[in-house]
Amino acid sequence: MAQSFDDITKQLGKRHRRTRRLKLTCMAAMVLSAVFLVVFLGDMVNRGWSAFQQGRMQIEVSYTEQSQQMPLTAVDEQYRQLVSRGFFRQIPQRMEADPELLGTTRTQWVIARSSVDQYLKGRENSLSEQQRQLIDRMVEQGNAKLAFNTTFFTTGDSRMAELAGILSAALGTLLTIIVTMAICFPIGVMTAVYLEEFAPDNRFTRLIEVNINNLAAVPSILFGLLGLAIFISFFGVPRSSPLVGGLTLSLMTLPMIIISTRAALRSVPDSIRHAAFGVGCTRWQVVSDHVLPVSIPGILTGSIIGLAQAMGETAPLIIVGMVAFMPDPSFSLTQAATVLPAQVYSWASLPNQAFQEKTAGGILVLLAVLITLNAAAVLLRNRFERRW
Amino acid sequence: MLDYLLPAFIVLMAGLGTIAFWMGRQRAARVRAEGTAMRSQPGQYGWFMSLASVGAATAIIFLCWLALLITGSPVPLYSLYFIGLAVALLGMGLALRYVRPDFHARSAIEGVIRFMLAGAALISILTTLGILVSVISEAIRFFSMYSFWDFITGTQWNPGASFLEAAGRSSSASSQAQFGSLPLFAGTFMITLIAMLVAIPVGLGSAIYMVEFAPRGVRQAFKPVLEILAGIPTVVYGFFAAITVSPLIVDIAGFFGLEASYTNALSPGIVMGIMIIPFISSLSDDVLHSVPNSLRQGALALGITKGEMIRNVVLPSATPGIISASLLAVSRALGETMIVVMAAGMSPNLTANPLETMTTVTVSIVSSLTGDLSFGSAHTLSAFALGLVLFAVTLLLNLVSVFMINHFREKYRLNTI
Amino acid sequence: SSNSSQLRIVGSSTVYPFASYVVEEFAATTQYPTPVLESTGSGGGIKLFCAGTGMDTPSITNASRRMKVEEFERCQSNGVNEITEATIGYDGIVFAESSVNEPINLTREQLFLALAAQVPQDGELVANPYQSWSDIDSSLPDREIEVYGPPTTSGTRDAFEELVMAAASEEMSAYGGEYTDIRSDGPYIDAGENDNLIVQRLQENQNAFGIFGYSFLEENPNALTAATINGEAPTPEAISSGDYPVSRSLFFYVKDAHVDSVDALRPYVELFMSDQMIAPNGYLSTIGLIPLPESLRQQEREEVTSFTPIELSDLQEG
Amino acid sequence: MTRNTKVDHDSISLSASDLNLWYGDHQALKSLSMKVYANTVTALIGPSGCGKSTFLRCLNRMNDLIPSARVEGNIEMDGRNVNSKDMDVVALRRRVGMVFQNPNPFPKSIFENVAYAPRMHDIVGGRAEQEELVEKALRDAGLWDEVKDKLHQPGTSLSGGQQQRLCIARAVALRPDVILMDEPTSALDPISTATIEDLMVRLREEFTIVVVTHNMQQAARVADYTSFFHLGEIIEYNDTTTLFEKPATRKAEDYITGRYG
Amino acid sequence: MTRNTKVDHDSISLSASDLNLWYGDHQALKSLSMKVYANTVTALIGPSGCGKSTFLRCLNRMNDLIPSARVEGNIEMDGRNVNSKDMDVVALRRRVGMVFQNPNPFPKSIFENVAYAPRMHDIVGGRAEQEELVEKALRDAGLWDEVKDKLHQPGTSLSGGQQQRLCIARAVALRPDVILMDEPTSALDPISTATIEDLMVRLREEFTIVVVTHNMQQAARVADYTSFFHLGEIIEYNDTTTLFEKPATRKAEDYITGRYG
Ligand SMILES: Nc1ncnc2c1ncn2[C@@H]1O[C@H](COP(=O)(O)OP(=O)(O)OP(=O)(O)O)[C@@H](O)[C@H]1O
Ligand SMILES: Nc1ncnc2c1ncn2[C@@H]1O[C@H](COP(=O)(O)OP(=O)(O)OP(=O)(O)O)[C@@H](O)[C@H]1O
Ligand SMILES: [Mg+2]
Ligand SMILES: [Mg+2]
Repeated sequence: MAQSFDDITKQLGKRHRRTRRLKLTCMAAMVLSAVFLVVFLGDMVNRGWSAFQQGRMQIEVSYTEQSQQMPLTAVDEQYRQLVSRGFFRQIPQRMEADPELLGTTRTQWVIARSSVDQYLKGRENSLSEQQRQLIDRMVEQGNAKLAFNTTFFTTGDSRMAELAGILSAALGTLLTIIVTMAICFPIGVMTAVYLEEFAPDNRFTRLIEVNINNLAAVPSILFGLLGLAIFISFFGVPRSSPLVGGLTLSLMTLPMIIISTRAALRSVPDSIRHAAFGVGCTRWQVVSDHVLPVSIPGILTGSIIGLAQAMGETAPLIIVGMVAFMPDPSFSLTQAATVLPAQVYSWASLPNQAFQEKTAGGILVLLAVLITLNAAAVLLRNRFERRW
Repeated sequence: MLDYLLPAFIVLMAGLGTIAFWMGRQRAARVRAEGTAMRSQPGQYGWFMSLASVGAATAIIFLCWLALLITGSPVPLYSLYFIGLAVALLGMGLALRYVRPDFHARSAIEGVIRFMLAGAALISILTTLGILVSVISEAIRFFSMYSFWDFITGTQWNPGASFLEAAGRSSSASSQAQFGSLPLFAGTFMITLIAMLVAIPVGLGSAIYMVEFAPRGVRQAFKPVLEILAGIPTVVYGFFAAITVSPLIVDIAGFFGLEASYTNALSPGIVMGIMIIPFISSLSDDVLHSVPNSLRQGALALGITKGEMIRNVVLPSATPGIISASLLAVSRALGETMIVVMAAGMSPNLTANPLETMTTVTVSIVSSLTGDLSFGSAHTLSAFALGLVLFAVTLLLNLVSVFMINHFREKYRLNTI
Repeated sequence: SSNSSQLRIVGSSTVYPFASYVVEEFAATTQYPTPVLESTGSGGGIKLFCAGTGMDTPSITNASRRMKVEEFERCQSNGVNEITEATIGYDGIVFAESSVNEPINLTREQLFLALAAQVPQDGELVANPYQSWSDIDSSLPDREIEVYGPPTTSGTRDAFEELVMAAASEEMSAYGGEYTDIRSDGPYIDAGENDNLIVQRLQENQNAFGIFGYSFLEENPNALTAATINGEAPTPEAISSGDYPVSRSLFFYVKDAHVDSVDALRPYVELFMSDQMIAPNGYLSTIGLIPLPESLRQQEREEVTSFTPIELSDLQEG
Repeated sequence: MTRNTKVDHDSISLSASDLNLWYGDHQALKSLSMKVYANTVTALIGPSGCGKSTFLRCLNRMNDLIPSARVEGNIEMDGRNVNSKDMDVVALRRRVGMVFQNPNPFPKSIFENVAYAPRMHDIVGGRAEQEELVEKALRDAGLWDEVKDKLHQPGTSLSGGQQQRLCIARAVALRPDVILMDEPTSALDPISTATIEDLMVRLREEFTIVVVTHNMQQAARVADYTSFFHLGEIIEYNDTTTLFEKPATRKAEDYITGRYG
Repeated sequence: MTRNTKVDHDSISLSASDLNLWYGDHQALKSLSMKVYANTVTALIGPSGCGKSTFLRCLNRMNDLIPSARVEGNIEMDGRNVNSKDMDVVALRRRVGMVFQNPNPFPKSIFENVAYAPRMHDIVGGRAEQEELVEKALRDAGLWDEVKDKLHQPGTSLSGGQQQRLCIARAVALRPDVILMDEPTSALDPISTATIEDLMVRLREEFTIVVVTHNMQQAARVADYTSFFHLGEIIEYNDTTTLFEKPATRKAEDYITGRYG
């Protein structure tokens, strides 16, 4: 006869404790990764939120004939070094567009130069003591303030930190991603369908499989070299264009899409295929009418995650020249462009300290987009997660 | 003018395709209406017609274009369009004769579809070839200047001073240059090792927690958190490593009386580990899920505690999957670029101390391709040689992982009768 | 057609901040389409530039060093025969530290002794034994030698080696001018292309020095102080006049074959070479470009705007 | 339930002769011959793994989908050899429908489940025609009354028994000659089982039905003929009453009396 | 096979009273009471989905693993309530072992499969002791002769029937009081089935066995007592001979004679 419950229970204490310890350890691991995320996001927000603010000043601007020729004379001498040079640059154009301005003097809010902006934010800057006092006074009178930075979202890159924005990089990213998806989505899904539904189990198929797994692990920078040699040099795709960036990224994203599509296809139970074959469907009809429709949520989830990864990729794009300086947003597949992560990367290496804040701001925008995309993928999956 | 030609041509082709489809279908429907049994349905004859005309034309245009590019001849756009048009019309005419009861339009389409799918699958092979082609010729040029063996086994990475070249004294400089890649690979492996030491325990631990312990709610809340970590661009991680983690590590090391370099290998390693956590955890999650529940129940039903069950039954069964996930993660870490470009140093340094500065293969590739070096110099070409070796290493890892999986699968054959 | 007038510029990341300023100004003040400017590094830029004369090749490449003879020959062999060289100014290379330290003066020789792979001792070359500045000269502070500097792929490093190291070695008999290398045993730390990180490091690691471009010094006037070299502080005036010994010229090269076909090329070059940009009070000087001396600037402007091609011999001068 | 064994023995729907099948090296069917008579219900019984399902799948070439399977021998239908290379499997399966062990409706609406195949085979054209066909098939499968108000809900929202009848309706909608059923009730509750058994008996008027079952009582209840399989061979094939009441072989007797299995 | 119904009715091993179980909203067991006598084989039969497996899992709290399951009621063993909060499930399962429908050996060697749990429970210490125990358990499970030369091969390399006996050996090795078996032979061929049925009869000497089966002949062959389940209730519980020969209820009779199921 075996031992009684009490005997056994007595011996169990130690073993139960070990289980609890394992559970705690594993939980700690998970909490740790959450903490990483929180620290990371916290750090980024801390560094970058001020990029969404912008120093502005209210000054008198006199639109005279002289100021049309020499814009600097439009404002009082003491402010000239404080107002963004971009503002002066626009004065002639603005006067041309609006002839009534001529001869008037207006008190208006203008964008401050980045050193002023940095001073208002309490950062290192190159202002003189006199200028600082002047700004302090303006702040007291309500003539200088920090406001929401719309410029950051509505302009392209600029060498003047106060005017630099992410619009052209965002457009570039958008175009590049469109090209990427337009190419790698169909090819990836087709490959996956071939491997999962059509391919005979032979050496060639296994070679393709190993090859795809291998591509998924190939350093992304090698894809850059590929883009440079094949797309730019051989096929003559314009350098720096969203087209070449998209092509390069699509090859990089391809394995990811294939792998996730295959998983999605595999999760469709064979019973559905059998049913379809049973009513006389051809292989392609089985796939197109039954398997693909039900696996689309899974395919989309994988693709969105692949897309998010492609969006954040930088190294191969540096090699194919997508780090162009783009002051004007452009919307063309074949003209030069830059992408958000490359913009972030190039801002990070500029001397002007104000760009460090822009870098973190750009990162925040990028993160917001990516988190949104990932959230969409998660939602999609949760909504359609289905067990047959 | 030329800009509108392509869209116009596409529209024309689409029109032709529609016409072909319609013709095929009508004709088949007419035959069928006469009461003749047909091998395929009218719609399938229609598709067949479209494929035979527009499909063939597209394929031929593409092939001609490719052939011209390969031979390096200029591409005569007009003739290409003309050829395409001719092929389309010809194809339509020929195909029309095949719209008859005993022709298997269905299998013909099916064949074309299969062919196209296989063609898509071929692209991944072409990609690999493309990578090889794009690095190999420059790599060969490099190896003609510098011995392959020395490159693989040398412990000195010292590309020499290019200013001497500029000063026209390059002869003496090139004799000075040393391209022993070991320090670069050592740095790469060191950083990878650190990353793995962070990622594998944390990733695996979270996966175990999520699969075996976590209540449903926690699971649903934390999975997205991990996925967000996965979605963060590497350039951002690089920024984080360089700006936040490196100084922190120097401070911490200083607290313990250790001296750490600001470009230490530890911080990119740790940050890369953080980047890889979700990768490991989601793969392990899948692997743990695929351990059949019957095994768990079998253990629990014998009065095995949950901890013992996980350690002794679940993990051993999941080992092959976890190993292959880890190897995949290793190859990602090896090839990771932006984090190290931003946070690791650039000094090739053969050391085992992670607090010292080190550099990696990818850093070296990027800096020699984007630096101020002359493009024909051995230093620039070394980037391609490094790329080639890196490619070989990841390939090797992959093969090892495939081999391991097969081996373990054999050993722990999980059979579900 | 419209395409041919889009100007493409590639090249050095050091010139990039200045060129991008000009591009922006050019785009804002003229009707031409915005030029495309890409930072590829000097070598990558010259490679693209020299690939041919087609419209898909860049018309201008920026360089933080002079074109090399072999590069020039490659250009020639690809049909890029006429190239105009424009010197736009100087980039001072500073040797700086965190401003919490006392200002320091160094001689070229001291720098050499601190950084060379091999130093002369008793007439022979030995592996550099110096670990602390005071080892070199007791008047220097007792600080560990720790220098963040550009990597071998950087033109800044070339210039530094040429102007400091090689120059100093020439005065040392044991060397006979055959200087080759910076030490790689630790005190010299190759830092990335990102000079901001060096600046950041210097603030954290107050022991260390950094080698980087003048513009980074100018942008961080309160955080950094530069060492004076041979008694000269790196001020724009001293660099411009050549009194401060460590500076290099910045260039761009123009493909003359594009002058007629790319409409924007000539006005862009004219804008770049104008006083508004590169004179001592020009825009570029406010972001760290050290202007050429007046006379040189005039001469350079004339040569460039008339698109006078360079000869191989110009480059061989060294 | 009434069973009518008085069927026309002359009309043969399918006829297998000397059929061999290998899965890799394992021979699952061994030189098997059997005739299936038109408008009857034929049951295949036998212990697990004896090849019942395998044989059934041969009849509409579903074994083509198993890469390791290799078939030899003849199955004649309508004067053509089902196994020959130039047999069009699509046409074959259109004439030999199949119902599986676990109900597997398409993840589409109830209507689409039934209308899909006929539309694909161009049997019906317009919407009205389709509606008519769907109604008829659902009525045949005894499901119409239960689903007529929710034709556009997903097929998977039905209960197990209803789903199985939907699958039968789907097969019936193509008006095939033969309907194969592989343990169609083994996943169902007793009441659904009874409904489907009724259905089989009814459908026999119009179709030939071959059904695999592990439930001998079921075979006894619905089948006109029963074939007893053992280790890939047919041990005994006879009309159901004879087989159950006077089995000719020891093996069949042992099996039927539950001595094993 | 001999069956001995002369067992000691007084010694009760497990006793469930007023047991209710819900999966979410669905009540799977309805106020069920039943005594399991020591050193007998008790069979649970009934149509699919009637709650046999569910009840079996209650006896060693395997239902704890199903998040949606909620149990009410008592199961008494050794004077303790199995269902109470302070019952240590690990201790319980150590005394109430289980064998599943599909053989599920651990991915370890045959030796380890058997020795693992006893070692964890500190029943055996040294190597020699383990070997002795493994041999005894494998002998009990009638597997020793077949595997004694390959104890260090993986358990998964055995055939299905051998694997199932390995699982029985694994359970036996712990010397529990009760062994629960859920359709232990349904995935096996007839010969393995017979071996395992023999085994059950033999093991009864030392253990109490509760077995779920869908094969009534099997119940008749091996069980001392049989309990007939229907829709979560026990319709009839009696010694096997009585139940099969003179069922007291109409439902049980219908089921036993194969009128449905
Ligand atoms: N896809 C397959 N690959 C390899 N062997 C198979 C396959 N399908 C079945 N078999 C084997 O062929 C034999 C016959 O299998 P089959 O499924 O026809 O039996 P069955 O009589 O239908 O059994 P059950 O009553 O369990 O459904 C079995 O030994 C089985 O293991
Ligand atoms: N995990 C579960 N979650 C929800 N419902 C369940 C679960 N397991 C079983 N059920 C339901 O509880 C009822 C009883 O199931 P149980 O598995 O006990 O039946 P069974 O008698 O063992 O049937 P079978 O002979 O098919 O094994 C069934 O209606 C079943 O659908
Ligand atoms: Mg079967
Ligand atoms: Mg059950």
